[in-house]
Amino acid sequence: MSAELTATRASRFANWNVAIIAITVVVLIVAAATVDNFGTSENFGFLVLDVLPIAIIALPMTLVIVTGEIDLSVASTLGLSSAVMGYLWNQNQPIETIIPLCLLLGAVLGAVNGFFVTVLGLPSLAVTIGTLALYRGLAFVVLGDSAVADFPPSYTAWVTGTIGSTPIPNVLIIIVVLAIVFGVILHATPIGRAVFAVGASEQAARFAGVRPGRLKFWLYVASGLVSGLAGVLWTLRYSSARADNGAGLELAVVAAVLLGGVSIFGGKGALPGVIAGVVLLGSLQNALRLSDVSNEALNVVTGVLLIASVLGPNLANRLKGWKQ
Amino acid sequence: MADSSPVLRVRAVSKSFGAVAAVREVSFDLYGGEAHALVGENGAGKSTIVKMLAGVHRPDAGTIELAGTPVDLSSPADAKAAGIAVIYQEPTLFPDLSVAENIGMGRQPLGRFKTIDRAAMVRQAGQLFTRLGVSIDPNRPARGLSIADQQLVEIAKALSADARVVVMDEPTAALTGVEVERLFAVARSLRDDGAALMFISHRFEEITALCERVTIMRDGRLVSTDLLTDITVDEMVRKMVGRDLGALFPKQDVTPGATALSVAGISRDPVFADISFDVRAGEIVALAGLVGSGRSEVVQSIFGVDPRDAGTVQVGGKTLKPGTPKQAMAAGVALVPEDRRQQGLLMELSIERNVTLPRSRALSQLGFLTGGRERRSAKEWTDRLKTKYGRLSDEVGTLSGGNQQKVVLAKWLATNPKVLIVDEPTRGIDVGTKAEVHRLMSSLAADGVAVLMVSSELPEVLGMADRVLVMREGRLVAELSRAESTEESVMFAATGQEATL
Amino acid sequence: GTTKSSTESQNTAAPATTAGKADPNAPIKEGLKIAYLPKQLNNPYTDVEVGGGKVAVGELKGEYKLVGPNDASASSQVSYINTLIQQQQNVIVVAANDPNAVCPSLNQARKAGIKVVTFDSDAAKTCRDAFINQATTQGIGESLVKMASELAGGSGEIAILSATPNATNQNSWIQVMKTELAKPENAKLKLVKIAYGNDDDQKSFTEAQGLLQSYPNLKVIVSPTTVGIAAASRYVSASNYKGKVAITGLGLPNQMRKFVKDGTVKKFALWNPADIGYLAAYTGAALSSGQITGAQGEKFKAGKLGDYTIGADGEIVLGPPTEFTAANIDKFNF
Amino acid sequence: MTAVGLPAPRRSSLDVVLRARELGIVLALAVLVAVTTISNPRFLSGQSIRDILLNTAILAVLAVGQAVVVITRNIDLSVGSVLGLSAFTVGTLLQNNNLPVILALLVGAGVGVVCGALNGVLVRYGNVPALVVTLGTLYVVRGVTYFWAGGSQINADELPSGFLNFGNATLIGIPYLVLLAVLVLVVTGVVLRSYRMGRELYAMGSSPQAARLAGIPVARRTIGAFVVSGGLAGLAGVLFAARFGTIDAAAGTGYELNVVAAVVVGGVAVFGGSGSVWGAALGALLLTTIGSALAVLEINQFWQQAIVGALILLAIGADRLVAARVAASLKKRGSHVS
Ligand SMILES: Nc1ncnc2c1ncn2[C@@H]1O[C@H](COP(=O)(O)OP(=O)(O)OP(=O)(O)O)[C@@H](O)[C@H]1O
Ligand SMILES: Nc1ncnc2c1ncn2[C@@H]1O[C@H](COP(=O)(O)OP(=O)(O)OP(=O)(O)O)[C@@H](O)[C@H]1O
Ligand SMILES: [Mg+2]
Ligand SMILES: [Mg+2]
Repeated sequence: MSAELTATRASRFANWNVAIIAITVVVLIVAAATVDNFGTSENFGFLVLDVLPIAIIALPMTLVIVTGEIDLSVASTLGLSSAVMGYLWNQNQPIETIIPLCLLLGAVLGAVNGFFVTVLGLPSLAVTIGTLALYRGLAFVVLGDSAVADFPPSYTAWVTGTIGSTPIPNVLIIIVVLAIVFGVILHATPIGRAVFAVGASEQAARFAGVRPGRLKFWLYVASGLVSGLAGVLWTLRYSSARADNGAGLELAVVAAVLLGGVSIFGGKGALPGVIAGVVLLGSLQNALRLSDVSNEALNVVTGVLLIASVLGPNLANRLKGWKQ
Repeated sequence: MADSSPVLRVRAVSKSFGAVAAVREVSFDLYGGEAHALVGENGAGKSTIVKMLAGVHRPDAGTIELAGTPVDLSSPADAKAAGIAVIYQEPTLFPDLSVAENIGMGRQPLGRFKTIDRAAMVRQAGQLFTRLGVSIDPNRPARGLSIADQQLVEIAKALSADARVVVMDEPTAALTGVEVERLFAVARSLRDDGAALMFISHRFEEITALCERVTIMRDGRLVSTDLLTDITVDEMVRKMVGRDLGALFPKQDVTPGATALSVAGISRDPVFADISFDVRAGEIVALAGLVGSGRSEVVQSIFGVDPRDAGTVQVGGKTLKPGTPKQAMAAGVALVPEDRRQQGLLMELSIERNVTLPRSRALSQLGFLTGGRERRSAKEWTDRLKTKYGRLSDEVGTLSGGNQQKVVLAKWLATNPKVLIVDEPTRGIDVGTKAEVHRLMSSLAADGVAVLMVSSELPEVLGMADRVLVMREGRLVAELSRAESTEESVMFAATGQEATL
Repeated sequence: GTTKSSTESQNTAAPATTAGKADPNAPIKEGLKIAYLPKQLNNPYTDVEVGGGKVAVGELKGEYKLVGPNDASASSQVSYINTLIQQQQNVIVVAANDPNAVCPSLNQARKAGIKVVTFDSDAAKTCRDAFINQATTQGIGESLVKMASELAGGSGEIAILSATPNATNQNSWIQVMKTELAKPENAKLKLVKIAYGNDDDQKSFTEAQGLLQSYPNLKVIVSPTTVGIAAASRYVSASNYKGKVAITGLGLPNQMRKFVKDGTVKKFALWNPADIGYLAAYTGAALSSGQITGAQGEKFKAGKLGDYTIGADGEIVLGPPTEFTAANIDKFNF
Repeated sequence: MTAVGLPAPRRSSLDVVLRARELGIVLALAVLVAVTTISNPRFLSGQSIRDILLNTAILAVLAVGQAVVVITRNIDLSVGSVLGLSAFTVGTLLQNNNLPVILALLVGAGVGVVCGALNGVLVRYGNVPALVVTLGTLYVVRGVTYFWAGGSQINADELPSGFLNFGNATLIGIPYLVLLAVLVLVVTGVVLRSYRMGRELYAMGSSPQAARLAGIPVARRTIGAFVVSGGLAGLAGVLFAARFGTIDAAAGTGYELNVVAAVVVGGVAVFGGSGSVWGAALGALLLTTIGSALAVLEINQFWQQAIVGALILLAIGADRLVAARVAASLKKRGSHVS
């Protein structure tokens, strides 16, 4: 039973990873050809800025989901990081200290998740729903209802700006660097091998000398750290620190990761697919908006894609099975 | 006693899993009022037959007839409805539900408005336990029951079904002699009430004690069906194995070297206590005992995947910290665990990843893995063990059981261990592979590796070991030299009573 | 390092200067693309506002467009502004969800030659060309306090049920209300709490409920937002508090008619929201055609509404709010 | 080893554990109410209790449905969106149409049943994990509602007064909404506890593999659980419409996490097989009461969410502790074999 299943699962997975990249490329080409102003360099900049938070948070999220866990608190971590940034700025702290502090805060928040999940052994879905509420609540406690603006223009301009006179947005550097870092860790280091091993079977990984608890703990720290960074970037991009920044982003991130072919049960996934998933969602949204299709359509498209990303390969397999 | 017409007829059924032909054209009949044994080596296809009778698997070919009419058992519900009760090899309880509910599931006594009559349900469970002569609280949850108790609940479940056909897949594997006797008493009364029993066991004394007829399988095929009065145990074994047993254990003689592994007074409450022994380089030491005697826990604790409360473990003179497999691995210990599917392999990952996982750090260059070295190393070791596979990137779950076991062995032999611990190294693998594994262990020992082998198969223990350590209820009760160890002496030590064989 | 105070000194040094000179006689261009970006879609008040805009754009022979997020967040608005820039609109009429967060994008739009008119909720002054103010902040604040005082009979506890905690317009009215309440003639009125319903019907409903529970002696709830006043009225009309607690504030006559008729609400106020959208379109068109630049003192004609003069900081005030009571409510339909 | 008589009938340890779980919530609730009442006696006034119960009613109905799904080791994230669609459907239907309330309830539940069946079929026959399916339908259903609503809103004055009265009217002092929620709770609770069908849901969540071997119709039950969750979400949509009177396409946005939180706080294990709808409903009541109490206690409303979050962590942490205790005690009592 399982032998049959697994045989097809391997190929199905590989197929989907290629398919999602192909679909993304096709969508980009079609959009550039048919949607006015989609292909402009300026729009490229907007597109990159729009997907920035999802893109970077999806990277550690991929690793977390590959180990079979989940982190729903990322958007709240982003919000708390943003709120603390605003608070400290109001306290007249130098931005040069605030930013590292916010990153540190993100890491600590991640460590709290990691503690609950790995040390206490609680289910990550429940834990991170709890911290989702807790961190968002703390963000409101820190900053209340106010919004902090007027961050230093040199910083805000960098986030919204482009490299020199090229049309390449500065933040693309961050995305690319992080993508390479996480991609290499996941696919070309012993840590990455351990991540897949833990996701495939925690017990068997332990029998091979991997320490699943420690690994997951650090992945949660990484997830928190990157979410903290996303909070900083969000704040600088909108030049507005608010407690509700990024609310609801967690589901979009999870959707992008799953769309990228990562199995919610762990053990399977590849970063290129996830990046394609992020780009696909972002560019669809952008193109639909430019063609005056309402936001609603995107909701429907996202949901359908998400289900289709798992259902499609399943059905194809079943059809193949019938033919045989 | 036995009716003249069979209650259930299995007619030329076959079942394949991918490339593995688990059952090939097997036919036999079960008669009411008769206990029918099904024997065969590990992987012969016995459980597959059981699962076809239970509606879990559908035969690829062949039919199953109940009271003369062919039936299509396409789901466990169908089998249940047809009056077939099954005790599976692995207990299948609902850990969150109470024992009484586990027994009553789907057949709960109903009260007013078709609500479940809990009191009656608990009473029924209690009555069943009384009949089996065990004291399990019907109200407690199934979670936390010992394997033996779980098996007893399974038996109670099958009893409660009042079935025409009762199929028991190794129900006694986890039971002690007294409980086996009780089970047999109940089984006999079922039989005398006219039910057809099918009984699977690796213990011939049980088969001769309970059954009237025996069907022997080998490599998925039917060898013969005989009346037990017409066949001796020796004949059964020969038919099962298909060759002389001696060839299976190619033990080479070696002179043991220095002490490689030294275990002193390790304990873990409540599983084992005060275990001390040494294994020297070049030696094969077997750890024998009944299932559940705590052998696996001991070796897992030595390797560090399980904690321990007290005691020290030294490898090559170096003391290992408890609870750190990594350190044990660094010191040259390798553990081939007993449960291949759960502990030994990552079924959904590729062969290559599985083989190289414990060495991913060693194979990396500057901390990076590009895949080439892993692939080469994986290829080298799988080839060395003559593993049959399509591509190295195939999921390991697609391999046959024997080849999976080879992958586990390759995974650990590649770490170049000084101390090799193998827990049930030949469980679920076919005859040919078994011999290969034994040859391999033998030659490793000859090369100076210290081998500690946990095995429930007596012939394997007797055939391979230089020394036999016997455990009973978590304690080391005997140490027998190769000369001293016989089936009788080992069984005596393991059970604490005269062996009935 | 760079701190808030060091940045502030830099910031204040760089006011946005509007280039070019106004030509009061320039003709209004035809075919102007005027896009409305309210705080969020699905809000009846917003619908009335942009409805007026649509009429005006029609009169101006322009192209009307309405976009907006489903959640009242600044980040989604920014994405829409970016899209509008790409689509090369001529005028963006926007109600900012966060005065600062939308700023960089609005300035990017202005750099691309798009005129930015804010309405309903202003953006920072440096990133828009004109702001259509429904009424002077002072006027609204005063009239809210006046109504509350009348309903409370001059003394007692009052509470405010506002929109989101950082809604610019609500906050400035509340500021004025506080100053008014500090005056000796209002000394007996006590503001006990400001609650926020986030312009979400259900949240406002629950908040109203919380207010009444916490303050048993509450006499008046003042809700300076149409969502809040409707929700609060609906709660009170069906509860034991009906007749004991008065509701007032800013509301839409169509939404409030039921509660005025059943006596829950005696009096509330509002300007004509459709006129705001209408005036915004004309202002945008005038800006885009070069008639005005947004500087103080410039004059232009806004269709049926007549002549308007730009005030300080590019503010254009629509006019005084209307008070609605059982006597006059049937004359209004919006 | 000798034969033993029937074990003396005594309180089942399982029941004690379950009861202990719910007892914890009841205790927390009692403390909360006591503290709040001491600081402001009006917290226990009739109107106040009525309001809390009314607010709980909708969340509780959703939580009951969610609990049924979670017990089978699945999850339904689409409930908020389904609630929105149902509320808008009913609102549109009733807009200036005086239909009987019962019809509205049926239509709303019907909308939910369709959504739930879709979820169930995708999970079961599409072999897609429930989290993925329902995250997908969360988006799709919300999108469909927005499409349909097109930015319009249905106001209280467009709804028949009979329907709105249903949202506020009471029977012997208890609001209809609350009665309906209690009815849903009791029926679901009894089915789960005392009917074969209900026990099979627990069995499926406890061990999916064993459930298959036990001949439980897993497909039918899975779909059934999603249909119940969907149907109750649909019903909650009608209650929402009746209670709040104003409906737009955004109704119920973000509810899913609240509902899951209520279920988790209520002691339903996210890995299925244990917990009860009573617990889930209590969880909903506790979360709602916290909200009201914080308002009354004059605690900054900004703390509210943080407290809810901390409470969820506390609840699952405590649950784990209790479970570990029970496991240890069961082990000690041990098998009779050794
Ligand atoms: N679900 C499955 N998928 C793939 N192969 C299977 C599956 N189940 C059994 N097999 C293979 O079928 C063969 C027969 O297995 P089966 O479990 O019937 O053996 P058995 O006689 O019961 O052995 P044992 O004595 O160990 O219980 C083995 O080679 C096994 O690996
Ligand atoms: N889940 C469990 N709960 C309670 N007791 C358990 C559990 N698993 C194992 N045990 C007990 O631990 C003891 C040792 O089991 P262990 O598996 O180590 O035995 P073993 O000698 O290795 O037998 P096997 O041949 O099954 O490997 C037994 O008494 C067993 O009943
Ligand atoms: Mg078997
Ligand atoms: Mg063992």
